[in-house]
Amino acid sequence: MNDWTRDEIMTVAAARLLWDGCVCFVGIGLPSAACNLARLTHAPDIVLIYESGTLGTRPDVLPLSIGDGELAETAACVIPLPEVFAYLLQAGRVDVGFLGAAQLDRYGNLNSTVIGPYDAPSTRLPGAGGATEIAAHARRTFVMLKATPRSLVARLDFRTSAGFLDGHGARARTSMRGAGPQAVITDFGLLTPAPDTDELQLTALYPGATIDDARAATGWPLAVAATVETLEPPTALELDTLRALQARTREAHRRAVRLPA
Amino acid sequence: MNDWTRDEIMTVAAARLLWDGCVCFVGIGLPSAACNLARLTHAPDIVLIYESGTLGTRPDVLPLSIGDGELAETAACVIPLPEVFAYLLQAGRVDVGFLGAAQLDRYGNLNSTVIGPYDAPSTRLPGAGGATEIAAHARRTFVMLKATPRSLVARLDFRTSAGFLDGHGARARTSMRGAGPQAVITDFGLLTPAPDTDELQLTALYPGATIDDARAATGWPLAVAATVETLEPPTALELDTLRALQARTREAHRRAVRLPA
Amino acid sequence: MSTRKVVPLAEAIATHVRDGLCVALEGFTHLIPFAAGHEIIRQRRRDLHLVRMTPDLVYDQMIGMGCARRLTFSWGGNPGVGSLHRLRDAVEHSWPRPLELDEHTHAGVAAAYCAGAARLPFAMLRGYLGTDLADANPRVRSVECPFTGERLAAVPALNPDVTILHAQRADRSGNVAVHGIVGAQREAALAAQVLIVTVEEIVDELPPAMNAIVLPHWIVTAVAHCPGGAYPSYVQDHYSRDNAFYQRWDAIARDRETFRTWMDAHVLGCRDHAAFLARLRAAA
Amino acid sequence: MSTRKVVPLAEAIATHVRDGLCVALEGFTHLIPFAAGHEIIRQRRRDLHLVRMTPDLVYDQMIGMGCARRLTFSWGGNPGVGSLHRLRDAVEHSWPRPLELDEHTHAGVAAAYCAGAARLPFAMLRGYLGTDLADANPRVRSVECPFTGERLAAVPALNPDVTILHAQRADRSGNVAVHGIVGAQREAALAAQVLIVTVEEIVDELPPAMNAIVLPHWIVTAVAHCPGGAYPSYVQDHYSRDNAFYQRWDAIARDRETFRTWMDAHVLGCRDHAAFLARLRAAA
Repeated sequence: MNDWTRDEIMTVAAARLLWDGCVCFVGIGLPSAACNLARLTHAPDIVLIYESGTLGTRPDVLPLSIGDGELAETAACVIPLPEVFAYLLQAGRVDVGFLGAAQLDRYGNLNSTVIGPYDAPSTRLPGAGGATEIAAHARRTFVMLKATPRSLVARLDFRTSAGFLDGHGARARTSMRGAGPQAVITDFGLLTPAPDTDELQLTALYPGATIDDARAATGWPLAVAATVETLEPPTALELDTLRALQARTREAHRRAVRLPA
Repeated sequence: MNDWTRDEIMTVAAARLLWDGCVCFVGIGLPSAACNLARLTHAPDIVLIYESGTLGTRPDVLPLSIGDGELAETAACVIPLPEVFAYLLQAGRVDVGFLGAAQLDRYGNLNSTVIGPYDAPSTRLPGAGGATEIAAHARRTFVMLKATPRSLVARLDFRTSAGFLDGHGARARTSMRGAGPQAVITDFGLLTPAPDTDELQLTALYPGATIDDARAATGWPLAVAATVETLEPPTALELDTLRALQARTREAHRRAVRLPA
Repeated sequence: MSTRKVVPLAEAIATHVRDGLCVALEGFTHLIPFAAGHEIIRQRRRDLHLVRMTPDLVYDQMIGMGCARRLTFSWGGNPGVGSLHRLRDAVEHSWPRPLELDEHTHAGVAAAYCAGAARLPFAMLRGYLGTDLADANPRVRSVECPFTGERLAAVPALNPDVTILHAQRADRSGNVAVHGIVGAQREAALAAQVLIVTVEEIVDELPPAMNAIVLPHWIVTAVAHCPGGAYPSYVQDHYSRDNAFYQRWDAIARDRETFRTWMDAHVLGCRDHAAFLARLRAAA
Repeated sequence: MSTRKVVPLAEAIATHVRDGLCVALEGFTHLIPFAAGHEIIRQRRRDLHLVRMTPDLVYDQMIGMGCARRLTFSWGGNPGVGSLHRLRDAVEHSWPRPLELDEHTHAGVAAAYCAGAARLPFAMLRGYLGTDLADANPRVRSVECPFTGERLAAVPALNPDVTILHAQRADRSGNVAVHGIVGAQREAALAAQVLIVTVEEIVDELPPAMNAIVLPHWIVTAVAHCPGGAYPSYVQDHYSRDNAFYQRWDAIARDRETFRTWMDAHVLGCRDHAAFLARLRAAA
């Protein structure tokens, strides 16, 4: 029995992929936790950008929304949203973009738009938001999502964000400048693209997870790298820092807001 | 003998064309004097925009340059220059634009680029600056220039800014939304476009100026309106206000600047 | 003349927001004009074309109350919580009426507002690449660079008939000052035919700040004094986002009945935003 | 690592401004980087493609000293005074060498910087209408709106190899804060491959200001401490524009000999900008 949760090890695994000083386009949820864990541990000078226009923000608690006041108050500066997308993301100034989705396919393409046909969906999802252009323009992307045969699928219902398209260099032949998804952080371990085919393959497992766990959670025949690394378990520092951050966050979000008079 | 100078009556005549609350795109020189005279007399709520991005500025002295600190310090706000041209001027939010030039033709087209051929000019002039888009997008423009047969010409050496093009509705058939030059303020009086042909004709004279003065100063056979109004001479208030403004300005520009240490 | 710019919110909505118009209530997480949205619901506007990057709770409420015919948007969730159930019900089951979607990405809507503000007919971006979005939306096309021949995505400019914002303060002549997270508020404001701004305070003079974000009075059509007008979103330096309410909304909106009951009690049943806030305070 | 961002001006110019590059010294009347321009002259750079909306005295000096091969600009006068005589001499008589002109309007250059900052290949605007400018410059073309069919002017994006700005202050990690008239400084900075900023002061911490104009350290290549670096233009809240010098320049630059003599004494003859200012103070 591990002394960490699935969310915790996913967050730690993602944080370890970040380096000090990297310019990181952060999403809400696990990516936000991972980026701030990195900032509070090995990457104190990481530059966190939230699409709300808060640059170089250093939140003390995790935001619930992408635009919490905490982000503006602790930012180096706040700029208009159109500039975030045109002058920073599209301009190629973002090193790492984080993505999540409802569905992922073997080439790292993502669906966050609909389950079922677009015009008559069984489930209407939130949609693209910033994801489509993060996927295209960030120098590299990391995808975080929980693995089930319904999320890691053989075929997307809708392609909201481009990974490697149909693989085999298809992405490199487009005008997209970002390198695409370099890692998928999921709850058994990491998937990374194979050099020639661009197909995602299992390259690392969390302690205690098995290749069979991975295969069982994947909706396509999962390719497995020749050597599959087993990741180091979260350190005490990583777990303590993350849990303290989460505790501060729960406390802050529980605090009753004084209604404006 | 008049008790006012040519510059003074041109400035007063231009100021009288402005109304309280109008949004005015100001150029340096006589237009700047005219706009601020209007603000200090009959149009206290005129909105003055200088292309440097200073909006709603209320300078105590006239700027020498379009971007003097005085303009920023007395502005309602200062915005980036690209927004001035895209979001205010191009968007059609400017009521009045002032223009000057080295050459003007009978249809109010302007040259501020070259005398002689473009590739081998006898005189290289400063060029378009903001003029071309002011001429196109301001709801109306007023042109101020001193009349000589070399400035009011039958044929421009280069068209920098569009007036009525070849006249007879030619401008109205373009995508230009502004109404074009509605008055030319020059040193004998005012020229305004004839309704049908768009050709500039003499419609008002300063006290003491004659139609012959106007014809002598114009490089094409000048059309004269059926009735030519004689403008009221500058009032004591107008002259006192303008001269006080000019005196403050001379004094300010004479003041020696402390060199930075 | 300029003093007439400050009017009651109900009057501003009655005068300018008419059935069938294209209306944008902007503000990215911060400064969302809830009071104005509620007043539009109270005045029972119909067939609106709503535009907002993130519909958020304010449009979930307006859509659920049947105000909207069409929605231009780029991300339709409850931030950090999950679905907008009323938006989903409209799209998945046409309740209370069908909703046409004009769906984009954040970058696309942002660029379309900028083009609208500049009165250009379209915006271009390196966007919608390698996705099904362009196929799903005929309003996403492409344009060729006349210098390099490269093809870029093109979207039509957004020019709302009415844009509504909430801001910290305005002066009596209608100059508006905003600070904090601004999203695409300024561009949405400049792209509009009519601009209505609700504010926390009306002041005699705005704090002088050379490069501050100011919407000058000659851009602003009407200003309404509306303290708390962005609640349950927030106003930097006035009150913070009620994250707990955003979480509670999930349960309220999940079911048609509980939604209608809540809206009847809190919006239709309240004379104005002050009454709405008073009712919530009483319940707290 | 970030501390290495603060370097002497001479080192920043020597490292980044090489012969033949496209260089933009921006700042609209305010914050014109004269110290950097003088250092480029001292280091005898040649064949530069200079970009500036308003060449102003700084480019009159660089052009007269033979640094430039090509000029992208939109208004080439001495504001409120008259001609830039060195620019005119280069265009009219190819002295000291021929100068290619890439001539635009303010709106065109501003849009081209914005496109460059967004890494789009071109910018579109409703511009150059009914004029000879488009015929005079093959880099002014047109593009058709894929929705309305309307034709708009198109200009290629501006992406200088090096943009140089002057600003009020920077911190030690290279974050730069600017206020006052900003012109197209930010867009020119974001469009560049390399960004060099000279500043009046280096501070431990920039004044906190949520919506202030900040160029973050990860956009800035090098910062040089250079008090008075914008003289004879000005720095809001530090020193004002020396309008008298702009007027005096007319006589200095009108004649090739007096120009060379002045430049030899004040620029080539001075070790750096501090020496230049000291010399002017001594003469005053």
